[in-house]
Amino acid sequence: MSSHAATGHIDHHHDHTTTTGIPNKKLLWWAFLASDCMFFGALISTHLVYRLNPPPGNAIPTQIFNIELTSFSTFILLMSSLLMALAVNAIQHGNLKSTRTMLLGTMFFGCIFLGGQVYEFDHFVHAQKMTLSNSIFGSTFYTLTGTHGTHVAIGVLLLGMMYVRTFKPATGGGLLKNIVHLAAVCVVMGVSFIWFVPDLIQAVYGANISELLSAHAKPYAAGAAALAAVFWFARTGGAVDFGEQNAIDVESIGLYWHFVDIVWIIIFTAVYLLEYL
Amino acid sequence: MTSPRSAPRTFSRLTTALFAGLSLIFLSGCKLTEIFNLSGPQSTMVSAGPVAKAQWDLFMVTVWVTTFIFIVVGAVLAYAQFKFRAKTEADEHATPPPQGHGNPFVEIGLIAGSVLLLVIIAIPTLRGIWYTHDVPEDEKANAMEVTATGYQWWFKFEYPSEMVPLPTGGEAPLVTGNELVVPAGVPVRVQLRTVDVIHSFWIPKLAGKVDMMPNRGNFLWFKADKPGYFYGQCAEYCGESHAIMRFRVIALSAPEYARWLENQKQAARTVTAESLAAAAATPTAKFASLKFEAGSALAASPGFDANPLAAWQDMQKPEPGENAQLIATGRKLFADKTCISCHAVRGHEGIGITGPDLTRVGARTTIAAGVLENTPERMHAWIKDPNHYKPGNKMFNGGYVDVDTGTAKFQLTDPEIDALVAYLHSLK
Amino acid sequence: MAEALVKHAFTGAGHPPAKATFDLMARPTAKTGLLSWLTTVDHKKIGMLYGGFAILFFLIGGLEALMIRTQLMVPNNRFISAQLYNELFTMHGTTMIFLAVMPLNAAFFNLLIPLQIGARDVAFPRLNAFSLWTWVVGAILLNVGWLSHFFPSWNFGGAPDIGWFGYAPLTSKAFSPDISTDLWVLGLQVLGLSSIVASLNFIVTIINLRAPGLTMMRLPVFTWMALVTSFLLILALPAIAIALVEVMMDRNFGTNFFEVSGGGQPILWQHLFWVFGHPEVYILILPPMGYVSEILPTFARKPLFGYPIVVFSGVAIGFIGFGVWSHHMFTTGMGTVATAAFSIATMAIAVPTGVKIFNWIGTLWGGQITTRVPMMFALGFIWMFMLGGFSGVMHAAAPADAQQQDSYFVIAHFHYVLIGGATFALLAAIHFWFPKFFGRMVPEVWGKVSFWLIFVGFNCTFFPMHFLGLNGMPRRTWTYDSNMGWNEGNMFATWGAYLLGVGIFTYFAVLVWSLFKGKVCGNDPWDARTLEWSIPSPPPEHNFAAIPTVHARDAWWYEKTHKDEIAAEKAEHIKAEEAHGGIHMPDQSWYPLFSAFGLLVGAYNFAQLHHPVVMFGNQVLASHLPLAITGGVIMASALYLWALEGPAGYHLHIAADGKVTESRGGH
Amino acid sequence: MSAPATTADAGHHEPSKFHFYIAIAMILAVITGVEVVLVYLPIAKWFVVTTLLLLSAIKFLFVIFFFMHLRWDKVFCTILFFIGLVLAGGTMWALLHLFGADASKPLSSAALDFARLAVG
Ligand code: HEA
Ligand code: HEA
Ligand code: HEC
Ligand code: CUA
Ligand SMILES: [Cu+2]
Repeated sequence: MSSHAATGHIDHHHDHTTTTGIPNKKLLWWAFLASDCMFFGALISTHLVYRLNPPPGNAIPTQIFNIELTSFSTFILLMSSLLMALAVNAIQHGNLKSTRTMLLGTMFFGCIFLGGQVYEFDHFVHAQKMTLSNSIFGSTFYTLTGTHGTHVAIGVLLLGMMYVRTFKPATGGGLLKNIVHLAAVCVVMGVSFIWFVPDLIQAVYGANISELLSAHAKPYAAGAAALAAVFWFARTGGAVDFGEQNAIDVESIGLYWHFVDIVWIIIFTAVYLLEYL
Repeated sequence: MTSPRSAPRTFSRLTTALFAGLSLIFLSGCKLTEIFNLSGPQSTMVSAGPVAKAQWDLFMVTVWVTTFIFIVVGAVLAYAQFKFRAKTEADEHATPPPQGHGNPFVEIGLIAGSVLLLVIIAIPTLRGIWYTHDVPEDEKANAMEVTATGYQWWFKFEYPSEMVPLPTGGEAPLVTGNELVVPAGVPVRVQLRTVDVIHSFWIPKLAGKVDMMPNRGNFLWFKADKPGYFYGQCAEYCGESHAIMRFRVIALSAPEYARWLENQKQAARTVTAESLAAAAATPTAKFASLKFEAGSALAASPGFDANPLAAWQDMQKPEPGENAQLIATGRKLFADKTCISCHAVRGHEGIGITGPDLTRVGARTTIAAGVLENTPERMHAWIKDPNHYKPGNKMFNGGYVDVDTGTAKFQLTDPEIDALVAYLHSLK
Repeated sequence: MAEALVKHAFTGAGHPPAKATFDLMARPTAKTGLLSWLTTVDHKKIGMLYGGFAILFFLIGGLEALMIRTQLMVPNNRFISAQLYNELFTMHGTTMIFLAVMPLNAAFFNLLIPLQIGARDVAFPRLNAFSLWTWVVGAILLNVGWLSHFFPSWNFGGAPDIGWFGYAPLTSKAFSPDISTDLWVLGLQVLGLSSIVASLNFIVTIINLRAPGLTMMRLPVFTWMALVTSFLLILALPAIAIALVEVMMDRNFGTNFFEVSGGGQPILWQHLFWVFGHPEVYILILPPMGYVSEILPTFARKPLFGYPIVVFSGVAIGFIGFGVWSHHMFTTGMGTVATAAFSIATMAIAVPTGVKIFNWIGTLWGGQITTRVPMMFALGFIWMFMLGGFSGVMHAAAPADAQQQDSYFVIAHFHYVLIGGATFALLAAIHFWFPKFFGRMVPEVWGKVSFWLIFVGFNCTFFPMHFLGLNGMPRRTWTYDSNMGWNEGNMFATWGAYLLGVGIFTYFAVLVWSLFKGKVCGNDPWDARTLEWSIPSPPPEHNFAAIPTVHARDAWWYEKTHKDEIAAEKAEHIKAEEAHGGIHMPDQSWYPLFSAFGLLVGAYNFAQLHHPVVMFGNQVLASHLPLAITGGVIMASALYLWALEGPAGYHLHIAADGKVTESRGGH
Repeated sequence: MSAPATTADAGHHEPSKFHFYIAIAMILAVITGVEVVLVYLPIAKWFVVTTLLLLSAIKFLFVIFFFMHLRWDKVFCTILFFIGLVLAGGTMWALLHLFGADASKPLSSAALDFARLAVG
């Protein structure tokens, strides 16, 4: 089965094998997003409840925030949403090449957003002296935006996996190649989690993030090399088992990605902008 | 159908009988309290004040309404079960009954009926919510304020309007522990505070509970119609010894309350040979029965329950055979063994605030938050091994024993404890 | 954690099986034996595993209850310590709710939904297996603390001891320093993940996999209730998930969510917990209402009275259920207006619930009632649930509740709805569908004996508790004094509980006996009404030889009365499907199990985050973090491989004589 | 697994939405800009708050209906998502009111210090 599906044109919105005509995966994702609304509803409630009834000695948000940076991040996330929508659009028209580009672009913008968040946290902790534990505002703010950031990070991971998957060969890969591939994936995940996550936690506690980064330069380099290796091994010259029929998979990730974006739209207003009044 | 012949169909008849019986029990309401011994010291069915009364009356409304519904719905259900049962084997295989699908009129009627019945409950509920919430406007003026604070696992009471001098200078509200004394006939507004986890303040005969929430200014009010002795209990799970976090409320007539208050405001009683001689003629009484025996059998001894208020009044008087010498030794030990770091004895050495105020501990009917009767033997047992009577308590863990290392901080011999008990019991 | 979910975007259900291009490991194909159970994706096997585990935990939870009752038999008893008692009621509540009733319902969802809607499986079979194994992980995490009572060197500090609703700040490090609380937090979190994943799966299944002609208003009531329940789960669980995250952050990273000295408000935990907790009780009762709505029509030989209203009231209960949570907080000082609002909203729930009761009675009316064992439990359900509902309404009157909250009156209320309600209906359901899934009948007489033991034992145990509560007995108390007037009631309740225990024992002993010796039965031993009875007992792996076409509510009843029409239709369907290459069946997979294993490693070590790792007496790691992350990596790589593996699958072909043959390859 | 597959009949190819998406994104970007500027403008507070909420709601709806395709999907998807959205919104609304009520105000700072002291 080649990338240019032989099945002819596909009606993307209706799946005639299901009762309602909505593809199963799409339904699954919408139901999950309904559920995720409650997740963020509970988190945002927590934040606002404490924000509206602050205990004495709470941090003062406007003295901490950097609205220019946040506006920029918001813009970036919106643009990544655009690229995501374009990726879906491309795969629906069987345009694999454009899909890959758009996926990479979405990931890239997602990473910028994450970088902005890491910078923001680092700045808040060191310049503004607001940590997870020294005020309730710190607790709710970092937890809320951190959870959102985690969603973005998972999104990037998923997009990466989707990108690799667009190269899944149609005719089967060698066992050795598969093992190398898996090992590389594990290394990437291991590096990013074993060093990066504790670093981030420590950073929020008050450690200096650039020092942490430089202390772990080697493992990060190893991780980056492994990541490059994955992408390298993933590439296939021949026919690939990915195409228009996989539009629903890309679209599913897209739904998730856009949802993360709309959550940010709310956070941007409720957590940041309203503070400036 | 492959199943064997079904057993006799006694189901419907038996259940009907059972429930007729059970609902009768519910119906007989008040008399029930006697039949089933439901007038225990924490019974909510025997109210001794307007708040508890309002709550009980509302409860009875709910009982009547639901009992009515139960009788009607139950009767129809029982009738259907009985009337439409397949009586014989042949019945079971007869042609199926008409496959009817429902009747909208019946449905809507029943819904309307349910709503109506709920309104009957809802109206007094709303009235009750506002009434039980705070002291009524017209009584606000003569209401009394106290503050109750929950600790793992005991209660502190403060009288913000009764200031007493502090040893260090300045004034502070009068403090008592585990027994709250109030005047009868006066609305009491209790501020509820906690220093650790959530506790709940519940005196069933006077008022339903309100929680002591960290970081919240909760309160509740009650009024005792007549002088009396009431049981209270922490009603929110608060850790290992939640079960035995109890307290007592004593309501006194106005003059008696005034006398009690006057005495409370004095510094702790100091017994010397001279003062004993001077007071030699004091009538004395001993506090009643022993019954809070760990591991004891079922029967409760009647002595105390017969008239706990009288027993409390007896406790206020000095005990016979006080030994000034022993009391002085006890007082010294109380300081030497670091008791003073946790317990306050106003006017004496004790200044601690992490344990109950012991300024008048000898006059209490119970110790350790209602767990043990306050007799010398019980007090001895408590001081000897608090953890046996109240697992996890902070006097043993942290006081007697260092929690981190598990090592004992000090040892007490029996004669030493006797002296401590003599001292503590002299504090009236 | 639910984010893990997103990986399943890769389950490639829907397109033709591609040739395996990523086989690190041979895909398991065993049809019997341990392997087939560990790697199964068949909804029936998964359902049975859920059921088996749930019954095991039901017995464990019951045993815990018996220890509680034994301790309370006499005043000032010293049978067990205060600490152990606190562990027992916490774990009894947690176990019964999360590890017994919920998974038993999940078992029936798995067993019945595809059969009732005429489908071959759920929408995402591997995801379904993942839910199961994740649930097992949660169960292990919750219960592992018991081990420290047997092996003191396993230093968990015993089982969790914070009460089933774990009110902050008792859960903080200051008041519960040992790991048991971390294990509780993570255990519930993992169970929540499992339930959300499972529920998403069921929602898609019910909405999208219905047989032709099966409109929503023809859906069996049980399936309807399963749908509502699944919605409640996905919408209620996030609240507790966030609350648990906040406690976890407080305990491990020094945040202030519930830390009073930092300005935190413990009451927030209560709100978030009950935003979940109240819908949760309807999560427990709606499926049982579904069972009863199937059983009553069967044994009254009449369709359910007022089907649309029953369905609608189920939806209404679910919806209103989200707006009443604070009735668990009437004593927290919410102020008059909030208390009044929640009080009235709570009462409103009595209306749709009453509607169901009325319609069940309407179903009996004019029927032809045969009192088989499932029917007895179902009738017992109506009676007992009604009583429990009435004490619920009594609680709803907030001022009266001030005297009842945290007393044995509440214990009485919720055991009436949970045992008299949920458990009775579950026992009815087990008895009712046993023949379907094991092909054997349970003997009537012994079933009836167990019913009466349970019925009488139950009422003896819990009816006196109303009076104990009114007489002022607080719940969660390990001991009481002899002068409180509670002696007789407790003694009676304890004997009742023993009787109840004998009843439960009899019930399950008879089931086990029937498993081997019960009389073999046919498709439809009860003369029932829904599609699952149209296929052989036990059902074949592919469920339906031909996907049925549904022409009416109670589809099987219709089929039974229109035999010729249906037979012709079926033959045609079989032919059509064979022309498409036969019945497609998904392959088994290792990865759901592997990823759950990764989760176990990760969560177990995460709970111990601030403890050094000691091996062979030496400290080898400063904290469990690397091990926790390793668990996460195992899980993530298993999910990755799962994604690449695809559903694959094989085909079944049904010959004219009913013989089934298997073929691989194909497309 | 499901009902016998009626093959995905060859649907029409929708025209590419490339330019449409870009237009949407531009609108979103502009709204964001307006929002940021708005908070600094010296206008009545209630007006700013309402406008902000309105604008972010518009952004929200644009994303879900266009980027997330709801506009072109079966309405059931919209219903499904809005069940979650409405319940989450309602719960948030209720929680904020519960905590905003007078009876629910936390204790004053004095009491908090006391708590701090007592806990140590
Ligand atoms: C299966 C679980 C289940 C179910 C279905 C219910 C159903 C109900 N519950 Fe219950 N409840 C629990 C499980 C359940 N509950 C649990 C576990 C707790 C304690 C948690 C803990 O603290 O550990 C609890 C606690 C609890 C409380 C808090 C008590 C307290 O702690 O102070 C309240 C308060 O309002 C309450 C109310 C209700 C009401 C009004 C219903 C209604 O849905 C009942 C409706 C049914 C009927 C009313 C009967 C049939 C109706 C008719 C015949 C129609 C006519 C009737 C009228 C018009 C009245 N419940
Ligand atoms: C569905 C839920 C459910 C079920 C079915 C039960 C079942 C029972 N429960 Fe309860 N219970 C709760 C949910 C449930 N419970 C909850 C949520 C709490 C609150 C917890 C808290 O406060 O945090 C509670 C609390 C609770 C208490 C109050 C404790 C306290 O507050 O101090 C009591 C006391 O009597 C009790 C008793 C019982 C009894 C006797 C049963 C009986 O029905 C049990 C019957 C079963 C058996 C008796 C088992 C029989 C089995 C055998 C004999 C064989 C054993 C063999 C093997 C294991 C192989 N339960
Ligand atoms: C670490 C602090 C601490 C020390 C030291 C301490 N106590 Fe206590 N004490 C407590 C606490 C806390 C309680 C309340 C226990 C409970 O009921 O949970 C208590 C209760 C008591 C009571 C019962 C008071 C009442 O109102 O019911 C007595 C009597 C008592 N202690 C005597 C002593 C004596 C005598 C000593 C010294 C030998 C002592 N305590 C040392 C903390 C302490
Ligand atoms: Cu304090 Cu329970
Ligand atoms: Cu509830």
